[in-house]
Amino acid sequence: MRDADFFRRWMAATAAAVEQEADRLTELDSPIGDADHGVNMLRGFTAVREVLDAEGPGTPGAVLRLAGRTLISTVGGASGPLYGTLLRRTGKELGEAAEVSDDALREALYAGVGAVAQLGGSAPGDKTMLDALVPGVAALSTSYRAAGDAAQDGAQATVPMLARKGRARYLGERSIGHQDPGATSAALLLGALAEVAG
Amino acid sequence: MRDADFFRRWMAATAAAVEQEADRLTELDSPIGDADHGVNMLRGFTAVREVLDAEGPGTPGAVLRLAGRTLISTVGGASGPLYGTLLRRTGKELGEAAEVSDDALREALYAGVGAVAQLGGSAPGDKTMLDALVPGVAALSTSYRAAGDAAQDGAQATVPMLARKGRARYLGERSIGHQDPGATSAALLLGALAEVAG
Amino acid sequence: MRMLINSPETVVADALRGMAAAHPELQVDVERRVVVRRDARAGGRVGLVSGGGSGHEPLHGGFVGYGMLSAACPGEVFTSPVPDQMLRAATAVDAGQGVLFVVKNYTGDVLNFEMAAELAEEEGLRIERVLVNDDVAVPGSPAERRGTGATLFVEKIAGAAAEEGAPLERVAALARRVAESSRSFGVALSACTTPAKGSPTFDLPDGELELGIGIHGEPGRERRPMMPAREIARLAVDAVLAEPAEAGPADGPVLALVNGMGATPLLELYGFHAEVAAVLAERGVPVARALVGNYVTSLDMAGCSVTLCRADEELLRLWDAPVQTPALRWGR
Amino acid sequence: MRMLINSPETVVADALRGMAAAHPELQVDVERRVVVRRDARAGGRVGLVSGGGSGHEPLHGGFVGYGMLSAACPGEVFTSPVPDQMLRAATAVDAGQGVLFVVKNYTGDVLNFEMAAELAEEEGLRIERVLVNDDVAVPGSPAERRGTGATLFVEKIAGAAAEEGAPLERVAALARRVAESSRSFGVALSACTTPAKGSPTFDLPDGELELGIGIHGEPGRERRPMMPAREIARLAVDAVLAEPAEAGPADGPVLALVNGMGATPLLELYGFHAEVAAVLAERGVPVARALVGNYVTSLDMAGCSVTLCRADEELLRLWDAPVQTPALRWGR
Ligand SMILES: Nc1ncnc2c1ncn2[C@@H]1O[C@H](COP(=O)(O)OP(=O)(O)O)[C@@H](O)[C@H]1O
Ligand SMILES: Nc1ncnc2c1ncn2[C@@H]1O[C@H](COP(=O)(O)OP(=O)(O)O)[C@@H](O)[C@H]1O
Ligand SMILES: [Mg+2]
Ligand SMILES: [Mg+2]
Ligand SMILES: [Mg+2]
Ligand SMILES: [Mg+2]
Repeated sequence: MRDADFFRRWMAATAAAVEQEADRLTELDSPIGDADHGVNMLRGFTAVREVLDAEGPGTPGAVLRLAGRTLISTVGGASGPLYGTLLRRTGKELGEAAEVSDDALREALYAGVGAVAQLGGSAPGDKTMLDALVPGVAALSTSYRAAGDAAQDGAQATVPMLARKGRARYLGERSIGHQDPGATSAALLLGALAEVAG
Repeated sequence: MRDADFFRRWMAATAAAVEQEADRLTELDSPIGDADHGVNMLRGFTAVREVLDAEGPGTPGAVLRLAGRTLISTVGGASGPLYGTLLRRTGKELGEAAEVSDDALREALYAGVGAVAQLGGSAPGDKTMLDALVPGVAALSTSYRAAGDAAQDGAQATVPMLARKGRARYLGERSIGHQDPGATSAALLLGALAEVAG
Repeated sequence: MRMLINSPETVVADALRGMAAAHPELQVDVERRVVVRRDARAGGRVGLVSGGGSGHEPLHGGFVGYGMLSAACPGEVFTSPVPDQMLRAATAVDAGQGVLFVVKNYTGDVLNFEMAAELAEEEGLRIERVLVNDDVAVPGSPAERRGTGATLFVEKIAGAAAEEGAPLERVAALARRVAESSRSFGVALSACTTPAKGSPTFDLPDGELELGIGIHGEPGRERRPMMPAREIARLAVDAVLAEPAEAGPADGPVLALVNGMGATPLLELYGFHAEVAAVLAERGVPVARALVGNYVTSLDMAGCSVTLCRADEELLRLWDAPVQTPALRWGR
Repeated sequence: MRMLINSPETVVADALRGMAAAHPELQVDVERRVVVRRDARAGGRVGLVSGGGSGHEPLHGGFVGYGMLSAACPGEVFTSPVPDQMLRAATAVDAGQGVLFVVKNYTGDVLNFEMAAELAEEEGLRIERVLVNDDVAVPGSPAERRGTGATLFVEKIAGAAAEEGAPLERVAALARRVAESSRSFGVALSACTTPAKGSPTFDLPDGELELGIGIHGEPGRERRPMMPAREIARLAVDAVLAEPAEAGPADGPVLALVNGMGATPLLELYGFHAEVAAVLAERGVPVARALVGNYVTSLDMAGCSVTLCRADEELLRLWDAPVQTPALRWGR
């Protein structure tokens, strides 16, 4: 069973990974986007870390809902509402329980990823964060480690894709050959989960 | 004795030299000016050539006065009024004679250079066209060839000077080490005179 | 990095402090990033709120004032603002007549304004939205096109209607009509440099240009060897005319915006406008009004865009109506 | 060469064709290079004529219109116009009340306007001249200083006086008072590229800036490592304040122009203005009016300048008076 502290550590580990990789995310967002994804994620997860420290929500669901709300209020861009919705929806699924099982978390993340797809009107193969989130969350049934790896692979698999959503789409054929920044940050999020799950 | 045709050939030779050296004049005007001297001179002397061909003035004085007026009407900048005044004043000195002696031309050019100094409020040593015109016209008492060479030397001698007139002055000490574009074009003018005088 | 800034982190806040200092007629909340017309609520008018990433100045903050926007929400550079900003702006300008959100068609802007609209409606405000999607360079359905220069037309004309006291439905309908009547195409002669990245967003060798760029430093659809202004104008105008507007008289006169991307000198932009006007004349498209300048920019990008709006008498009348904002002023 | 032009030779003519197309209220003689306000002679007012090299747009053509210039004479890029242009402009605007020439202090402008004044006087026109020499970066006597940003103040305020029907002597005296009350300092973050040369006028490595630049792509007095906007503002403002104006109340309020050199984004310029305003507040100098934007430019140079004019009540009233030109509009 995973308690609120586990979720706080997940968010902190994500914040650390984002801090580490921020420049790379912005670099990736440069040829096929607008060169801000790293800065966006860093601003958002720095705020998430601060707000979690300050408010210390007591349940897994409350941690994720607060993190999601914070992302929505601080990130902007496409990734703010999308990641915000991912965490808010996952948090809603987890309800008010003080501890949640790995199965419950997996189910909740499924719902969260579904909400992202719905909000973004996107599907795997569109060269977006979903290309890391969907295989990553699917691999949770194997292990946290597998989920992190699958997300990573999914991010890499966006390189040859033609973008059908987000800014990269404006480039048409020229979007091919570049890794999607959002898929890359999604792999950080699931990598951080694998890390704190041990 | 020199007739109108000699003066027309002088102007044509100047135009040819300016055409040849236009890029270099603009280059020289770049570090210590505003990168237009070559274009200015080219525009002016192209117009001079055209207008002399079209109107065919019949006396030495008329050729230079028309050339000077044309420079004033087409060049702009500092060099337009200065070169325009040089030729107009020289042409006025030559009056309406159909042919003029080399002595008369030298005297007239003295007056022309004086008019430039007066209009520009400048003197030799200020790092301007006067640094080529003054030694060049002085050397006319030796030969046309000597005049061309002295003007050339005068232009080169502007390199170590601190500019006290024109745009180069704005640079203060940083004007040192660059050859003055106007002195360089003045050497072309007197070089062309040497050329047509044979 | 050649930037006149204190730090990449403070760019937007610093600019807002500068706007506050330069424009006492605007109420600039630097902390919360909302620029509001001081008399926004005074007339009992419909509120007009727009916003988007920063880096497109004078859009949107420079268009707040009499006859145009009631408020603007600047995001980080090239990053849509957050719903909190739009909600705050809507609340600040609502005079009971409802609020129209002018949204450029980007995933981020659309999603954040959507969330803001939900929150505002929960607080009892009436919200309408208009989507600006004029950029014909983007392939696919109109719903996928980006919003660029037409935003200025929408904000000016809807703002004039709101100023006249038109109700929300009519202001929104007019705004949609302008959006549907407008098409744009942009060209880059250089990339731009965002403060966060500190180097050009893409590599454009000297002697080449990008066709079909957006306003966020994205490269375009195609790279070509440099061309004379005359040919660029022909390409841009023909690209715009090839994509028939959904609304507006098909062969009526147009409003033309010849827009600089930020670093193209006005001298060049006027020369380009001469070519745009010549191509339009050749194509038999009368230009009713033309606006030439840097209005919807992309930081320090060199380049330009052409926006045409098929305008009937009513749109022209509203275009000509008085406006008084930092960046657009006439008739008053 | 990243330029939106047809050819270096046609840049000025092309831009004038574009101005003609965009501004039907102006009479643009493309061939003879004169931009005249259509109603220049209608009011029986004093004529106000300015001009100079092109490449500083919107200066001067963008300032022709109600309450400002009667006519402008654009020269080639960075090259003073020729006397024929000024003579033509003077003749076109003279309504019997005489004409004031506004001349930026450069050898070329001074000499060409001088010749034009002689010619015009020979034709029976009354001509007065005002020399603008506000740039404190140039060492030596005030007579040697360049004319830069203050030109806008002179043209606006003298234009307002002329519009009110003031006689030539008074318009000229006011113009001189504004010139003597104004001081400027400029900074470059990049060189500019003239169409004729096709490459930057000087070499400025990334991470360095030039202090004390003019508006013709000349390098400045000194090169320094890049600084935050806050420090650049302090340097510029202090340089301006260190050189006391010859006229104007020594501790009165100022008109402030925070001017972009052409390629600096408005986002940065507003941020810079915030710092300028802060330094002025620190130094106890009240800012009565501020204008922020690209007004006196140097093609595609990145950078900015600060111009301060010590203004009494009368100058402020004339500054606030209505103006309606392509680039400056208010109050009407
Ligand atoms: N419609 C969408 N559905 C899912 N993900 C999306 C969508 N649009 C964009 N994204 C993701 O968002 C990422 C970009 O985020 P970011 O750069 O922060 O925002 P913006 O594109 O507004 O600048 C993309 O790389 C992509 O993974
Ligand atoms: N006051 C002056 N007296 C004499 N020559 C001058 C003066 N001012 C400028 N010049 C000459 O003019 C040249 C510059 O000409 P040009 O570049 O065509 O005009 P501008 O300086 O107006 O751009 C200088 O190199 C210098 O030789
Ligand atoms: Mg992005
Ligand atoms: Mg020059
Ligand atoms: Mg963005
Ligand atoms: Mg010049």
